[in-house]
Amino acid sequence: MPEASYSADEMMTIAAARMIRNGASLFVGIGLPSAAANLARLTHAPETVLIYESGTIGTRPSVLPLSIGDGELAETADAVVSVPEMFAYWLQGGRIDLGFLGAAQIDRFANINTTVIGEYRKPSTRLPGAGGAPEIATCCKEVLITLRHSKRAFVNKLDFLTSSGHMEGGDSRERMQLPGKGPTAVITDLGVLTPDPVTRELTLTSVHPGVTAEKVVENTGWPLKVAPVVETLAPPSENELRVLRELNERTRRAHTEQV
Amino acid sequence: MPEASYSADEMMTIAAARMIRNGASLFVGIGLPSAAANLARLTHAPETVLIYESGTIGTRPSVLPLSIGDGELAETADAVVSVPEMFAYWLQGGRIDLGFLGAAQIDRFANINTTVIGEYRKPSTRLPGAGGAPEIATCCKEVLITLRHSKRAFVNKLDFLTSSGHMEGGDSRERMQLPGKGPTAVITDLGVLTPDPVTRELTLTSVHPGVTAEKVVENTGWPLKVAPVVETLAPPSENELRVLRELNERTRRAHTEQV
Amino acid sequence: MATILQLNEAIQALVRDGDTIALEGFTHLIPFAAGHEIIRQRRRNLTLVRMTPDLIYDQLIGAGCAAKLVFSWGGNPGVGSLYRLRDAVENGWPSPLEIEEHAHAGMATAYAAGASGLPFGVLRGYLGTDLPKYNANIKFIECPFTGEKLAAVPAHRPDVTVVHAQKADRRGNVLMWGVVGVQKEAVLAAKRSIVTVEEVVDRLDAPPNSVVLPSWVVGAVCPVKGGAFPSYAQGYYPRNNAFYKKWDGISRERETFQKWLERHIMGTRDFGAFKQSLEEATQYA
Amino acid sequence: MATILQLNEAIQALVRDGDTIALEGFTHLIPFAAGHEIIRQRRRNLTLVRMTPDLIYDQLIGAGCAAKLVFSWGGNPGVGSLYRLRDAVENGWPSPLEIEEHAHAGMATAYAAGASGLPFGVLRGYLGTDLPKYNANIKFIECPFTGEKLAAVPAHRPDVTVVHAQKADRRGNVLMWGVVGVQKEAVLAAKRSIVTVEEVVDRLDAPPNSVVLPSWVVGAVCPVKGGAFPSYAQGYYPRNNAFYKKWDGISRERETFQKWLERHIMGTRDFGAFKQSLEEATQYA
Repeated sequence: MPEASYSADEMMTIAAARMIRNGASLFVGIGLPSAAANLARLTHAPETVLIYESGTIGTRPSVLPLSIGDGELAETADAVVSVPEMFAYWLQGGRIDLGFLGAAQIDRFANINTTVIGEYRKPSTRLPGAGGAPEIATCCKEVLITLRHSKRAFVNKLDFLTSSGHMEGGDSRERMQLPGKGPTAVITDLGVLTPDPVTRELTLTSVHPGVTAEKVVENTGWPLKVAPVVETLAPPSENELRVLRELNERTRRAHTEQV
Repeated sequence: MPEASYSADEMMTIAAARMIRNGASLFVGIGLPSAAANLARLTHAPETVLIYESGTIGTRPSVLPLSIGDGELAETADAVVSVPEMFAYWLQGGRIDLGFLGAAQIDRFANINTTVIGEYRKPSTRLPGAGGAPEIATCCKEVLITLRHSKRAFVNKLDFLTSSGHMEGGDSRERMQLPGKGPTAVITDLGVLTPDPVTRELTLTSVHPGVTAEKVVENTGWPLKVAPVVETLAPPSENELRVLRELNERTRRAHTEQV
Repeated sequence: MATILQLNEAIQALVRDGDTIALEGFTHLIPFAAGHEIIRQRRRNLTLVRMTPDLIYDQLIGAGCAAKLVFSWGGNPGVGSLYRLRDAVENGWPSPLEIEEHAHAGMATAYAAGASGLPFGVLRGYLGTDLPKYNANIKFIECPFTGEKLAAVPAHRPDVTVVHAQKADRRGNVLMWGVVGVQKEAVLAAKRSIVTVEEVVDRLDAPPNSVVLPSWVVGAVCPVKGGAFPSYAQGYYPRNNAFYKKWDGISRERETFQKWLERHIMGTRDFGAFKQSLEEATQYA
Repeated sequence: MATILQLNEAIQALVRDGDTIALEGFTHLIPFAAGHEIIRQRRRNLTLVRMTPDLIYDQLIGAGCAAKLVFSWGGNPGVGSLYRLRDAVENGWPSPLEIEEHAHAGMATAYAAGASGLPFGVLRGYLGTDLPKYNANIKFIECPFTGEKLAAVPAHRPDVTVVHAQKADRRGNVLMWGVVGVQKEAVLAAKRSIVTVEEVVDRLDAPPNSVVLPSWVVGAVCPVKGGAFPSYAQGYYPRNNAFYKKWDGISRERETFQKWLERHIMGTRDFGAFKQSLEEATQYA
């Protein structure tokens, strides 16, 4: 398959999907995380348990939900619980293997901001806010983050810390007694960053086909650490690409019925 | 109807049933409270909402349940909730008009004991314990207590305070910030005691037909206060007695199927 | 016992200027008809409580009903921003909007605490985040047994909660199913409540352990067919995702929003007329 | 993912001497078959946690399996005393039994806290009662917002929870309905879990919002038809009230209890054989 036959966003989604272990329970946010999680379920990880904060557990939507509580999520779920139960018994209960988050800003220790750009009280851009993210970030056993790579997003200092990653690095997360082990990978449209095992600083460990480490460093707002050996990920397989595109096409059709 | 045509227990149940206002929500314990509540529902108070701690709300059993969670309670209920929800949202939530408790011992301020006779660590009789009673006694807007009158039950000092009545009397219950207003009547097989509006000490205010105030005083383990005018309650009506006996007979038959 | 009322009567009777009000429904069963009626009746200075403000609070805020917003995620789900909310926060238009910002877990805990008659709720949350810096209603306490640090939030106790459900019976018992969100908690936490329903039926036929609000904990029940549009009512109609996308254009500028508000909400008698006017606008667009 | 096992295998694999174990079921769906199997396998020094010990713990205590009991109401419902429990508390027979005594609200709160991953739970309870004098696991805390005094109890975190349910599917997803008590909380609070079920079916066909335990939060699922006898399974068989009454006579004296235990539990292979032996005893009584 020629290189130009897929987009950087597709590669990002596919790279994220590949990180999902079959059988894992996944707490999924809307957008890229939802696309990656469903792609995984429709390819190599059919036993993945998808959980949305609306209370739907073990859901199997045929199209990507536009909202976190679309009807199909409830119709195809193993169980539908109330939102307080979802946050208390399921997320806080420590039952979720993997949380999957997006972000507007991320720092070198994978702390994220989805609240405001600028000053909190006089924002230049008001973002949607926390939603379920702070407790997904702390209570899931492990967290994946996906967002597009840019200096605006990968910042030296967050304007607002919405959800805790590895805090100030090192053992600062453990000292704060946050239950889960925090972000284990950040998947972007350029490559994958993983926290250094000791300092917890995000380090470039793999790039997408055709992307150079230099390009990733250029698009990061702090002096990005680069692993001695940076792997290049395999390009999307035909099957991955076909399943993702069919999913996106089904989704597009489903969400544009006439008002 | 001649006087001897009903028992003291029947009169007690009927007197208790008469205190239930139509439309009230009732948190009901097993035994006498359950009999009185169902009698009320089958006579003057058809809109009474019966709630059992098993999670059944608005239940309409045809026979008295032997246990607090009999199947018929669930089958005939408006809603069946989990036990944590029952105690949190419904009882503690302050939604219940009237709690209805039995007791092994009661003191002059309507505090009750259902835990032990004798020393807690070396009991002469181990009773079942608290169950739902402590929070029924504190969280319902109002509480009725029914038990048979005797010096063994109406004691000068409880062996164990399981559920709070008016504590040490006066405003001691309010000072403790207990949410409900506490016991408003104690219905026995001899008559009815109500707390003095100021001191909160239980006072004999009415007797069953044929019972004298002296007899009630004799059967009470402290010097019982007697109201200046003690009313005599009306004897059971033909209808009350018929409905109660039919209920008891249906119950007896239902609970003695062969093992 | 719930009274079965027309929606305008219920809003008239139960929602007052200055009230703290929660219109809940987590994506599903959002009580849009009730929100519109509050706009029509020109309630002012409301404190709006809701996990996801969604279009319903964007409309109430843009219409000038709100003085304060208590929330945890303020976007147009799957689409983008809530421009009326942003305009109020960023520019104070049409009037300044105070915000009290939580995470979902904190909001859910606060509703559950309210339903439970507790003054506060405890959660393993907010640790390490900047939210407590800007919200005095997030504190930290210690477990009296282990010494662990946990977050605490005061209970939500709205003056009025409004939710939408699928069915009520003629006595006012309410049944809902599907994504049930925090609706039950929000109703039980409130001093007064209004439930709009798709239909009033003779018998609920509720399955065992389903989400039922008995009549005696509900204030008013109002039949409003389609009353959750453009959100959805499972078993009745799907979410109108196209309208959610269209809202992006309607709400982005003050002028287009105001024209939409005047024509479709202020210019209509009730929710049926609103939907008809929306249909006509689409037909002749 | 839950493994579908025979009950004796599951008890063998998941219940160990010295465990803290919760066999829950509020009147309904009490896992008697599992309790008998624990007796047959001679587990010792168990800490038994349960709101209402009921006959199931009376049997376990009388059989010498228990070192401690954590409970909130210890009677034979509608009948009277649990004599084996009383004999253990009052006379240390067959061995001393430590007790930790709560009220129902405290037990329910402790299970919910356990399910919620919190170290403790808060309730408006125990105020004015003597229970905190004898139970160090009841403390009082202050609301950080209002200063109100509230009770706190540590979370229940059993090593094993065992419950009975109506159905599981072949993947081990569990469905229960009717009086569901604290079963879901007890399973979610536990480190390991066993669910006995009336039947294993191809499809659960669970109604919306019903009480479902997904396979991946359950340890073992064991088909045991009638496994809740003499309690009941809604939709399958009623409570055997007559047996509850009969237990009064069986359990009152050590000798009659021991004969019953030897003959019907120790002398039988499994729960099917137990019920057959009980039937025969009744026939020829």
